[in-house]
Amino acid sequence: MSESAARALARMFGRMAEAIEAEKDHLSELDGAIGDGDHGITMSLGFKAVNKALAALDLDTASPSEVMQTAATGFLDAVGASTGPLYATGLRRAAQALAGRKELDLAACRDMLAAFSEGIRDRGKAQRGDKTMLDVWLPAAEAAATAVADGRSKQDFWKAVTIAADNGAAATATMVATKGRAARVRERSLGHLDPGAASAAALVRAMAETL
Amino acid sequence: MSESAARALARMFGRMAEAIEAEKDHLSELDGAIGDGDHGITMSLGFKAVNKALAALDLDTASPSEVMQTAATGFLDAVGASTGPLYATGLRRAAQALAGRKELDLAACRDMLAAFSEGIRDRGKAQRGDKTMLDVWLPAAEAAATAVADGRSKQDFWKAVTIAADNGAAATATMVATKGRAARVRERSLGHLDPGAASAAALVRAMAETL
Amino acid sequence: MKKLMNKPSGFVDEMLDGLVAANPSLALGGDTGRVVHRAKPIRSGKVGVVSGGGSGHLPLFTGYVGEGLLDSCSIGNVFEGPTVGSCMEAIKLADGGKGVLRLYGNYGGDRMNFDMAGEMLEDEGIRTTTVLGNDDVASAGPAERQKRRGVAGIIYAYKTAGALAETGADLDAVTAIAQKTVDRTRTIGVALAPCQVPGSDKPSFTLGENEIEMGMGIHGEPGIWRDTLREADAIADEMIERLLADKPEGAGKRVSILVNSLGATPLEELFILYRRARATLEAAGIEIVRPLVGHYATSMEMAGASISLCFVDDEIEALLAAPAHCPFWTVTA
Amino acid sequence: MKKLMNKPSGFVDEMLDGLVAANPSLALGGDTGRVVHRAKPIRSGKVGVVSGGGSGHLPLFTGYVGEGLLDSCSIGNVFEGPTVGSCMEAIKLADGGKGVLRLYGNYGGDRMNFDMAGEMLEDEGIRTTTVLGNDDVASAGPAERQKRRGVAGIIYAYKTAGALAETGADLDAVTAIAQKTVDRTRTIGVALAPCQVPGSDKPSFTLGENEIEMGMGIHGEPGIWRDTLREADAIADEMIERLLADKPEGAGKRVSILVNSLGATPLEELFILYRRARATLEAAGIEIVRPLVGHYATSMEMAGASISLCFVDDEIEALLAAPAHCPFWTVTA
Ligand SMILES: Nc1ncnc2c1ncn2[C@@H]1O[C@H](COP(=O)(O)OP(=O)(O)O)[C@@H](O)[C@H]1O
Ligand SMILES: Nc1ncnc2c1ncn2[C@@H]1O[C@H](COP(=O)(O)OP(=O)(O)O)[C@@H](O)[C@H]1O
Ligand SMILES: [Mg+2]
Ligand SMILES: [Mg+2]
Ligand SMILES: [Mg+2]
Ligand SMILES: [Mg+2]
Repeated sequence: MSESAARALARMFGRMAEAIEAEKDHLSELDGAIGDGDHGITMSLGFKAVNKALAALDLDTASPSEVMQTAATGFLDAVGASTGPLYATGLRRAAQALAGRKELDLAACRDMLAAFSEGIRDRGKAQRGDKTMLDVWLPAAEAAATAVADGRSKQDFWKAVTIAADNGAAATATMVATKGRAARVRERSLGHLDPGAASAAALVRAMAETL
Repeated sequence: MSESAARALARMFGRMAEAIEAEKDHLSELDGAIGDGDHGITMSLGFKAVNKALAALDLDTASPSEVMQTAATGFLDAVGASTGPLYATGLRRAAQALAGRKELDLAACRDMLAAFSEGIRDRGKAQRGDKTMLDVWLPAAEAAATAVADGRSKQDFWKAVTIAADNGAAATATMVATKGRAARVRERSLGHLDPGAASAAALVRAMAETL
Repeated sequence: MKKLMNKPSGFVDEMLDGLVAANPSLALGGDTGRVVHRAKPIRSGKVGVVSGGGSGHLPLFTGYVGEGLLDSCSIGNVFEGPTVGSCMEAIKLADGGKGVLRLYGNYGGDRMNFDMAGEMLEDEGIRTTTVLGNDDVASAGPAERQKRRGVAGIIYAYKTAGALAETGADLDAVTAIAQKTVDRTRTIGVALAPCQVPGSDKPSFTLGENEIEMGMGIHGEPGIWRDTLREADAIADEMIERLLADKPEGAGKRVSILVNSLGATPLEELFILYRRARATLEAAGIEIVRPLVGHYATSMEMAGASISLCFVDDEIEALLAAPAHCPFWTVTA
Repeated sequence: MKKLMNKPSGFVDEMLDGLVAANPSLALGGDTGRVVHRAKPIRSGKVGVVSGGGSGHLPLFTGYVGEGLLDSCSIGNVFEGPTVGSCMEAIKLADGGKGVLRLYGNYGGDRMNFDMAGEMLEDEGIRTTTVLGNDDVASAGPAERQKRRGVAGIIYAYKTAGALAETGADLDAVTAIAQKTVDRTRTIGVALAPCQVPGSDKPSFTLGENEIEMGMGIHGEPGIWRDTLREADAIADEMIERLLADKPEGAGKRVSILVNSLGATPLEELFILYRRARATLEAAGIEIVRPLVGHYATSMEMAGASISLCFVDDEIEALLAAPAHCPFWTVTA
């Protein structure tokens, strides 16, 4: 019997929390080089709070959109760092994109990724190349759109999306930060991976593993 | 033709300024060890000012007391450090002690030294053994009183006074400061000469050379 | 760096506890515990003026809550933006039914949080407007003024917006005066020594034994040049020159000046700077009104100073003179 | 240590220039140029209240010249007493024909200069009295209270004597209230890092990387112990304990408290100290009235803080509440 969409999303958030926990110290180290060294902590706090909020939700009756909305609120209340409003906005937009949907087919995943990345862009007013998490989320969403347009299989869809995400994260090492805390060190950010991009790539992999 | 008492005092202050100038750096060094390192500067400023004030005085008509009073005012206006009110008070008292006198005989010198040292004591509320200039001025005044009582010659008088002054200055190295800035370092003042005592001994020698 | 504190994690909350305990005109509010507001509830019909930002800048931001100034303030961790939740709570506590001005410094984190809070409160029917402090001339050229960081000069906008709001003016008028004040205010800072974020194991930046940095931001953002220390008069001259070179449109011949300590720099040095700045301005035919010299916007124990000029017009000058009272700034009629 | 200054020899005079230029209620007076007095001449028939001391402690001493506080103040070089000449000028400028209270800290240099000035002015027919601030409990035991140094707590006596003088009280009454206030005030300081006298090539003292000194004086005079830094609550507890152990005769259950920065220590840390001090006092059944937290008596960029308790009675409490206005302390009715 196939899992409900709400349960699948909840499992995805569980996997995301695990992935972040595994990367926690590494993320804070990356942030220490060009920011304030807390990115592992803020992400960990955020995804723990998301899962705590979801634990209180009745997944048998909740819609995918409600799961997303609950995750958004949980993240927002827990995280004061820049990632708080960024991810909370992404999650709220994803909730809107999923409104009325019962299934998480590839079109839904595409729309969810698109809404998510646009939410982050609208909130943070950053663009591709600014050396932020957007350098992961925007190419990932594009890859998803292309994969659906090209009629790819589920496996190929997620492969394309994770490759785009990983490439995007790696590319941030060649960029000069102009948004967020890392913008303060300007040129000195060159050669360093953006911590928000690194965590975003880990989140995309957690999605691919669970959806 | 013997010099007038007023001229003798003026010459004494001239010699004092020279003696201080010669010791200036040494005095500041002594002060640097247990105080704020400016004693050479404050004494130099003070005695330059005294001589400047005296230069404006008509020594043909001025009394010894007037010379002392002029010196007191000159010193006071120039010196803000502790030595300002201490020496100015000493000089004012000396002026009072010389009031009405025309000659600087040994009795006058004895009274002058007594008034001078008492003025410093009254102003600073210090006692012998507190590691200050008083450890020079008080024994010097006592030696003067004894020498006059014993009917000593002028030469023996000044010899006794300078020996008492030099011994007093040397003894300050064995004392712990309890007055003035050096009191802040308490026990750490042990082993160091008191700068104010060192300069006082130099002043006594200048007196002996000129009176 | 030695600090009088307990666990770093308690730094902000304990500081806020002490601040409101020592100042009965202030209260801590909200479920987040990160909102400082006037102890007296807002007068119905008064426009609210809200600010907020990271901790570590006292008296900024929370210290300016008071009569004729701010109604409330949301506070983040040291050098971090306030959360969306605390921004929402601050806005609600400043809502007297006539809308709320969000008046805070131009930093990405603060903007994201305040913007999101504003959007979420629209649903609850609270009208809000935004004015961003962007007075730091060192942080971008005149053509990119909208990108500049907000620093000490924002207190001029607190004062004018706060004073106008007390008169019963509407939200558009209060927003307009805040915007005009920001548009007419310029600041530049110079850093001598860094501070350290509680819990961090290194200072916010490093400077050589005898080195200073002109134009450094209040979180250690890079400035214009870094070089050996020079005399105060030369530093004041350069700062005033840079401020006058960036004179706003419509600027007249009257300014208010704020000579501000970044934290460790004592009043003595501020007055030495002020003395020269004043002489230079007067030589340029500019008259000073209502000078301010002291600790107005700091970075904890950072050493250095900033100079702000507010190029007043009659309206701004009158509002600066209006009575005001908060724990760190009192203007009597 | 980096300072925003020009030639060290100009430090004090340039600072004073800036101070009076920024504060039109103050004026520089006397031939010495080292007297700050109220710009408005003293009201005839009012008792004058004069203070003075070395520079480097702003707002102390000159910053407290103002309505309901001091009439004038003589200023020495950094950490040096004011000259006899400036003390005489300060007293003369505060003479309204009813006599002048000399109210300053118990330091040898200051005493010698003020005493001599007083004696010299007797000839001119100006009656003066003396009250010495000696609030620093770390500087001598209770039996030798007369030997104690005067530190931040003296501002309580400025406030009560200044307020009483404004009412037209006579010199004996003004002297008595100043003495009572001093007798009921206790202070202790803790130092974290030194300052440096302008022109000197070394700091006023040295402390290890992680070392603090309890009870250190404001010029670096030795304190009670030197040890590694501990948590703020533990430090506040010890300070309050030492102050309460030295409670003055007649002390009741109400105190005013002053948590003061020695210079570089920021407001954040002061509020953390205040929070704990308040809780401890309340636990001991002591009520706080009119708390003061900020920079009231500093040693330039020295890091550290002091806590003062003024054990008020009804008279002192009422005088602390009286209106007062100087550049650094405003009390409104
Ligand atoms: N305006 C923005 N738009 C998109 N992402 C941003 C923006 N500002 C910051 N970020 C992302 O946030 C990450 C830092 O997150 P985090 O360390 O949790 O927050 P903070 O910088 O507040 O400590 C950066 O690496 C970057 O990817
Ligand atoms: N109360 C006092 N009585 C007598 N002499 C004193 C007293 N206080 C200080 N002195 C003397 O003054 C000397 C220091 O003088 P100086 O360096 O010129 O002044 P300051 O300490 O103000 O810098 C000391 O070495 C000591 O001899
Ligand atoms: Mg971070
Ligand atoms: Mg952070
Ligand atoms: Mg000296
Ligand atoms: Mg000296």
